[in-house]
Amino acid sequence: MDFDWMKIPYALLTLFIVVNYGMLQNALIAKIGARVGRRRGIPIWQNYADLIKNYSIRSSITHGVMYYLGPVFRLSGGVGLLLFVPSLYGSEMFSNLSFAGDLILALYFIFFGTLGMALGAAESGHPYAAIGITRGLQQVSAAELPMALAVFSVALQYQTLSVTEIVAAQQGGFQNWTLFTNPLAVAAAMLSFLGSMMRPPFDVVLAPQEIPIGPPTEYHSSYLALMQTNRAIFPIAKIVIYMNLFFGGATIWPEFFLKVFLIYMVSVLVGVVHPRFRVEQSIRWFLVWAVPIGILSIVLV
Amino acid sequence: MVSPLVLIAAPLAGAFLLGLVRCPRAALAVTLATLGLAAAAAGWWVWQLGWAGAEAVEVFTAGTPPPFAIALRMGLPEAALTLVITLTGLLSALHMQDNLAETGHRAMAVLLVAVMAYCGIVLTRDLFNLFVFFELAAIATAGLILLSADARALGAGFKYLVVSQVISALLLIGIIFTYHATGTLYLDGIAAAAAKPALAFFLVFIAIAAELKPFPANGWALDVYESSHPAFSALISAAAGAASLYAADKLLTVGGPAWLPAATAIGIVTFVAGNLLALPQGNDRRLLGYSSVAQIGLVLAVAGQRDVLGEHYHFVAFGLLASHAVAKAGLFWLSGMVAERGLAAWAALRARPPLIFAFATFVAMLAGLPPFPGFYAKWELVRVLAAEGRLVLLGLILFGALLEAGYLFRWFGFALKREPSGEGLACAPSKGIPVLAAVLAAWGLAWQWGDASAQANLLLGLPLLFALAFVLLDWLPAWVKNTLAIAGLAAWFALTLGQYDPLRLIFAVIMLAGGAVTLLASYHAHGRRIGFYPSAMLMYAGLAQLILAADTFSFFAAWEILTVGSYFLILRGRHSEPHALSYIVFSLGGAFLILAGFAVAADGAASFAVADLATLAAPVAPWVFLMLAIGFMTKTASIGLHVWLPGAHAEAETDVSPMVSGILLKAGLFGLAVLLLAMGRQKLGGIDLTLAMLWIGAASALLGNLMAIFQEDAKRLLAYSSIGQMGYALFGLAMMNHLGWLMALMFVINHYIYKSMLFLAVGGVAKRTGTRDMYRMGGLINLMPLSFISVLVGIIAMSGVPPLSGFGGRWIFYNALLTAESRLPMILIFFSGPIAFLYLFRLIHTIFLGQLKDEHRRVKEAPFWLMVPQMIYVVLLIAFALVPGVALRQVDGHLGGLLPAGGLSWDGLTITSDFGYWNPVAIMVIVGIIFTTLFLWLVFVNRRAQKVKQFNIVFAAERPFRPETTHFAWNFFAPYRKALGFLVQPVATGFWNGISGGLHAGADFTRRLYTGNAQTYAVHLLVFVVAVHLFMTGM
Amino acid sequence: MRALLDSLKSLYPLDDIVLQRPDLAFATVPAAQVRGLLHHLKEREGFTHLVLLTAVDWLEDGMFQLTYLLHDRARARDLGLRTLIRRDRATMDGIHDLWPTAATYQRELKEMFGIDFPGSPGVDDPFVLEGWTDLPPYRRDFDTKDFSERNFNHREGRVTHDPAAHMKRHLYPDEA
Amino acid sequence: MAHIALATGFLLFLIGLYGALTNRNLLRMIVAFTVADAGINVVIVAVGHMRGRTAPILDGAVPAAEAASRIIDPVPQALVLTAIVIGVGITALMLAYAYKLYEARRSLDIGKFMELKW
Amino acid sequence: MRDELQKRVVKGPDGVEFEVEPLKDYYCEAPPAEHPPAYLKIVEDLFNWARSQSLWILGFGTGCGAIEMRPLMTPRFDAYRYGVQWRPTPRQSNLFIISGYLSVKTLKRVIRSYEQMQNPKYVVGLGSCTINGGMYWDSYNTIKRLDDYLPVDLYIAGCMPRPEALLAGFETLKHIIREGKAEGANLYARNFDWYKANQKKVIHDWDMPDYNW
Repeated sequence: MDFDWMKIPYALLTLFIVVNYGMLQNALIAKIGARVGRRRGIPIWQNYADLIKNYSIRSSITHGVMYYLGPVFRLSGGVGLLLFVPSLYGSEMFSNLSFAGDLILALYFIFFGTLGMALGAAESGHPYAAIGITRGLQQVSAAELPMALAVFSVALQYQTLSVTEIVAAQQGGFQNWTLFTNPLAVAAAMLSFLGSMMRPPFDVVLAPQEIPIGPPTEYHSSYLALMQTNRAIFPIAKIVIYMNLFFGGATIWPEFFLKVFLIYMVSVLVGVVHPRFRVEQSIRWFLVWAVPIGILSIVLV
Repeated sequence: MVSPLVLIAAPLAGAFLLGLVRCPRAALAVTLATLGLAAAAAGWWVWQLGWAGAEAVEVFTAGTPPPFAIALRMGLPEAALTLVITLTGLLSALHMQDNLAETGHRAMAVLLVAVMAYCGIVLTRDLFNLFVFFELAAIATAGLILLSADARALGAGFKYLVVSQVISALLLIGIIFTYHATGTLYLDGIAAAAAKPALAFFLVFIAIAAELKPFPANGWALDVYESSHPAFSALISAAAGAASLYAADKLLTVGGPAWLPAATAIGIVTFVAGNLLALPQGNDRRLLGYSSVAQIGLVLAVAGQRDVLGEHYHFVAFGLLASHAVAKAGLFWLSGMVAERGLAAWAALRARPPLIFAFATFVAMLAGLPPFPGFYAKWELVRVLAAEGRLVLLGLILFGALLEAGYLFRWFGFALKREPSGEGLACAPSKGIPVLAAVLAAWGLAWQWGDASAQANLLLGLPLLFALAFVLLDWLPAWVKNTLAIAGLAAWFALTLGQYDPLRLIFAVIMLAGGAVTLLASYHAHGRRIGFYPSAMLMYAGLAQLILAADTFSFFAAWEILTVGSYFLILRGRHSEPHALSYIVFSLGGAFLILAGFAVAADGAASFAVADLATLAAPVAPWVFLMLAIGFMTKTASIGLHVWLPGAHAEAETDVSPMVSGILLKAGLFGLAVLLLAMGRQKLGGIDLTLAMLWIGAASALLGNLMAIFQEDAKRLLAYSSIGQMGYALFGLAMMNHLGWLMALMFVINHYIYKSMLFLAVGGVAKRTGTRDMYRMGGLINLMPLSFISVLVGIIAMSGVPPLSGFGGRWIFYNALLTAESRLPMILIFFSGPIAFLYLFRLIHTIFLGQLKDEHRRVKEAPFWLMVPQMIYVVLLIAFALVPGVALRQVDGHLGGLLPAGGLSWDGLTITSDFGYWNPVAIMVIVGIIFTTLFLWLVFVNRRAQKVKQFNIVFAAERPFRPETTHFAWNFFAPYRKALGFLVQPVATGFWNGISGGLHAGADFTRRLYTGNAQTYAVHLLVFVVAVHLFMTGM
Repeated sequence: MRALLDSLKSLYPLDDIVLQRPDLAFATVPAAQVRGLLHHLKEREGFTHLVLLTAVDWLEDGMFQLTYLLHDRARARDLGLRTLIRRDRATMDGIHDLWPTAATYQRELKEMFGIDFPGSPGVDDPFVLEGWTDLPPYRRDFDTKDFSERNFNHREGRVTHDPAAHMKRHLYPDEA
Repeated sequence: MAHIALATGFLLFLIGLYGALTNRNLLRMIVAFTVADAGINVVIVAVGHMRGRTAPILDGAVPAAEAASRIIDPVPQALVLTAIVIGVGITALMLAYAYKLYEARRSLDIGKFMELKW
Repeated sequence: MRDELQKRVVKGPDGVEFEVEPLKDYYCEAPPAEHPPAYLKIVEDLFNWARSQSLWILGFGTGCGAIEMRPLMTPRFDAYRYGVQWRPTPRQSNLFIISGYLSVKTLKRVIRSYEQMQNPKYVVGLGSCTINGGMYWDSYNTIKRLDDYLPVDLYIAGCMPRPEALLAGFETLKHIIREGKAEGANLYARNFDWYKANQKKVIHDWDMPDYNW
């Protein structure tokens, strides 16, 4: 087998960059949210402190094997998702492990962590965890649909499922971005994006007052630390897919950071000014508003 | 040389002799001996005419030829019919010997006279002589009705006499005017006569037709059937029915083609109406009466089709008649053994498994299932009717047959599943022997018809014989039979391995090798497990023959065999009675559509290769396609036709569910694959039928999955999920492109593996926990870890999450979609994917995770033998995930020959399509490494974790009360119901319930026609005569 | 209000009628008449809301006084009914069938005063005091200070000041 | 002559049939059927009648050699004899039934024997 | 003891009857263990810094002090600036603020929640009631000395203390943590019997396992 072993350190480098960027970006976004509420908000390095704190917790409990493995699944899902998609276009160094599969792999791999996490949380035996999971699954099942339609529209548009080739087709100026060549697909995908970011109005999964933080209710110390690590990676990995599909990808890290940040901000901006949907409301919302746009994008492409 | 006159003379002599005998035993001996002699004579003639090559003879009673004397004819038909009559007489006499001995020699004499009269009706060639024999039969019948223990029989007998008075008057008038016009009473003479008197002959014809108890002029007959002694009812139904039919046949020969439409019309109306009216019957004998009426109507209708049936006429008519005679006589005799008259009272038969076998044989024979004569006859009939374009008649016949199958199988279900009550069974040898004889006759006729048919003799098929052998081996312990069964499947697979192309090989591997693996689970059963192996092996035999079937006949025969085998198998479940019934009704409905489709396609050809479907052209082709597709989609439970599946799969036994779900459903897909391969795209009325299938597949996927998420019962959940999965496969096939097919085949393999695995796992859990309601379970992961693993692997594979094999299916699926021509149906498919995730999570969560219940604290892992196949499946799934190429590469190549564009490239470990690429090994390795690294890191930082118990959860500073109130499981996806519950309104169920309810209500309304008043019945008869006359003159 | 009281007086033996405000009155009735009167007030006079049910310990008289405070939403008026029951083995008919919420008040009275309401749902379940074995604490013969000293560890060094003396010393330090 | 007989026969038959279908008493029905039978017999004989010929009895009056041209068709005569015999048999059987029914139910009303229906 | 905690006889699906003892079968019975600090001082210092910078308060208000905590989240006081935030589950919290008087009934819940938190964990007593009973010094239902029942790292005196006092208290607590002196969880494990004896003395219907994992 002619495997290029240098891919491994390169991939680890990507991982390192993204983890740190993700931690800082999360803090920044928390600060932005705080400023909306006229607070100063957390220090920019707060996430590091929290992470180290959680790893440093000395005791822990376990409810069973799946409970133990849940965060591992979760983080593997995040890391895998990041590495299955090339981070920078045109860079051999940061094309990661994308030789293993194309866009479909990435889209389905999103569920890997979700499933593992759901199983782990469910084994804790906590009803809130189960309630949170069902809410999450139900909401995501509806939110995924416009995304799937949009992805399909894009794949039809470029006649390929390879992320690299999709990005390649968008090079040569922003007018070539899918955002401008197929705005309907992007619109559908961005509505779906709102639903998958666990921010208002789609954050009933966590619902701190009602089912204290939902699925991870029982998770703590190093389990929680793994999940926090994932929180830094996973949204970015997801956004990278959006960026590559719809916003022309990135060729250098600053461009990467900027685009990821701006895409993330979409959900933040919507989130800070909206109350919360109930699950059935969000299902209906996606089916009534987002899905028709996705269908249009497929029909018109 | 035995003179045919023996058949008349011997009973007469016996009857006279009886006058001299006083001792009842001796009288009985004389009776039996006489009947035996007559039967022997008839048998001798059958042998002579059928095998020894003798010619038909005419016997002139007075030594001169007609018209100066009465002539009798003995040909093969006559010989066969007299054999039926005399044998039925003999066995019925045996069956009612106690009653006969009690009533004395006079009754026996009357019985002998009845038999003589029936023989006479068959043999005579003289019109007036026919009348005399009919009158003799009427008198004897009325006499025998008096034998019944039922006090109501008197009234019935009188009604019978009233009606036969009217009939005989009509007959007599008809005869005399016929004679007046033609100058002869010799039938052949009348036939040859130049001028036939239409009205007179009409009277003769209608009188004979009235003897056949046509609808609606048959109320009296039903009362007779209901109230007379069952052995005598057997005689009326089988012997008198056969004799009258033959009389009608003779008249039709005389009358010529002009009379055939009337016969057809009378017959088919009676057939449909008789079966319809049988639906609401609760009394077994009355039901048999309606069924007799219907069957005789069918044969009359066939007699009306003799112009088109030509040389096949006797094959078809006698096939149906023999099926009717043997089965109906057998059923009446069985009814004589059952003490009570309700249909559910037949549950008493369960005490004697051979009687259940007899019951099954008779029901299958009546319903025209292979390998019985009715099946061959039906095949020929439908083939000819389709070729001649008599589609309305064809449709009515199939509709009536479906109704008949409906009530027969419902009854059979009662017998197998209801609680036996009351007195039970009268089981004297004299009662058992006739039944046994009927069973032997049934199988003998099955052989005979197979032999005589232009098609292959089904009883020569090795798989079928192997399955039937298990009937004889049923006394062996289950594990021995199981070993035999597995060995048989494996041996057959090995034996036929060379005969499959890669496409068929996939199905063969699943159905045969896969079947053997599934059967491993059956080792867990103890005892003898009576009835399981014959049914299961019947199903496998059907599957084995289906894959190899080259022509439409063997394909259809295999289809019916697997249907009936799986029906028996499903019926074994504890609460499966209604579900098995809806399964068989839907399956037979689908099968009849397939039959009709094949017949239309064959256009009269005796043998039609399945592959020749490709040669059809419009306007026939789309209709054939439509019928076949709907037939196959019944089996794959596409939405709208799915209502049978959830109950049937869920209520089946633990090791049966994987067979009927993982394996049997593939038969439908196989049919669709064969169909689409041969016929490709068809357009009907401007609609592309494959496009319609695409929509149906998509809708099945969505709605199946959506319904699955709302189930509380684990097995029902899996069953609904099968609907969705089959929807995917249907969608793939209907895309009609290379990758779509590849995806469908991948689904075939995957669905077999994970659905079998899940059904076994869930079945094992249900076995241990004593419930199938998921919310009653919970927290079983530590007690049943292996089951958990198999469910876990199953759901990961099924949801398509990498790195397991389901992902491969999804990947191919997306690639296939990119080349698909229509884009809208895929929206439904896209939606159904995440929904599948919902119910899968529910499955694993509510069973294995969450809170363990009090009563399950000591539950053990599922039985060893249930786990063995599951573990094999786990290994298979992982292996298939790593190297899908092993199975798919060949198929891909094979498909390349059929649908060339858009194949995959199998370069090294990477699989590349026109659009994307995928490297299963790399995915597995990468995910494995990341997972292991993180896991080790967690173990390192978290090495001191304290294992806690199930109530050690944060509970808002309180503590949980009981596991039941802490386990969140019931109505798991309530918001979904709020948002999309309207989509899962049971519309299809309501629709089919409406149809069935409508039929029942209609039947219940129509049967009020039969008021029970003799005069009303006579008026019916007159109205019938007038109506038929108007019908004929109006034509 | 007065009209109401007059009409009630003709039906029930009302006593000690106090018209505290135009829309608030109190009256005393014998314990045996309470249920009937309450029923009448609820069904006929529009007092659909039970505001509270509470008790007063008249230790010296050997009586508990129960007060039922009712509210008439339509006419915005309140009526308090008082009744006296014997203090030893105090028992009273429950009114949880009239107002389900009353069950909670009755449970509280059982726990705090030891007044039993036979048949009231969950009346014996602990309300605030889990595992209480002593006298019901709202009875005036229950010495809470003594109980507290017996049961709880106290931190040393606690000082209590008489407020008057403390303020005096604080404000007029010279005079001390 | 033949036509009159024919008409009489049919009339008798219809009267009998009408009687059988409208009378509720079993015995009356049986009698009515006998009338109808008689009517049919008349019809048969009438059909066999040939003007100017004699009865088909081969005796001195009709020598065997001329029989073919002198006598009327013998077949209906034979038929009618058989029919009468059979008619008698059936009537006897019906009477027996009526007797047994009366024994069982103490009634001869046909409307009383309707427990078997539908 | 409540019915659902009593021993009960249940019948399994196979028809065999057996006993279920909820307190044993449904709850872990292991006693708490002491957890030593990290082997390397520098690592422990880093950890202590992180712990001090990341105080996750359990959202559990016991008395009137609960109302004083809310302003901390508002722009005026904004405790998030100091790495303080609130968590709804004890599993993820490391700071338990006993916000005011503590009745015996609540004490039971407090103990349960405290034990469900993970080592290291800190307890802050808020207001005079937690110190010596305060104005409830003679109440029949309020405990007088919190440190008899839980290891308290810090008291913030007052009736009630203002949010500013709380902020100051957090800073003090951070110092204590950074100095490595906030080992309340280990103290609790070490003196487990003593704490349990005190707790059981006032909680008369002890219907839970000795340590609530």
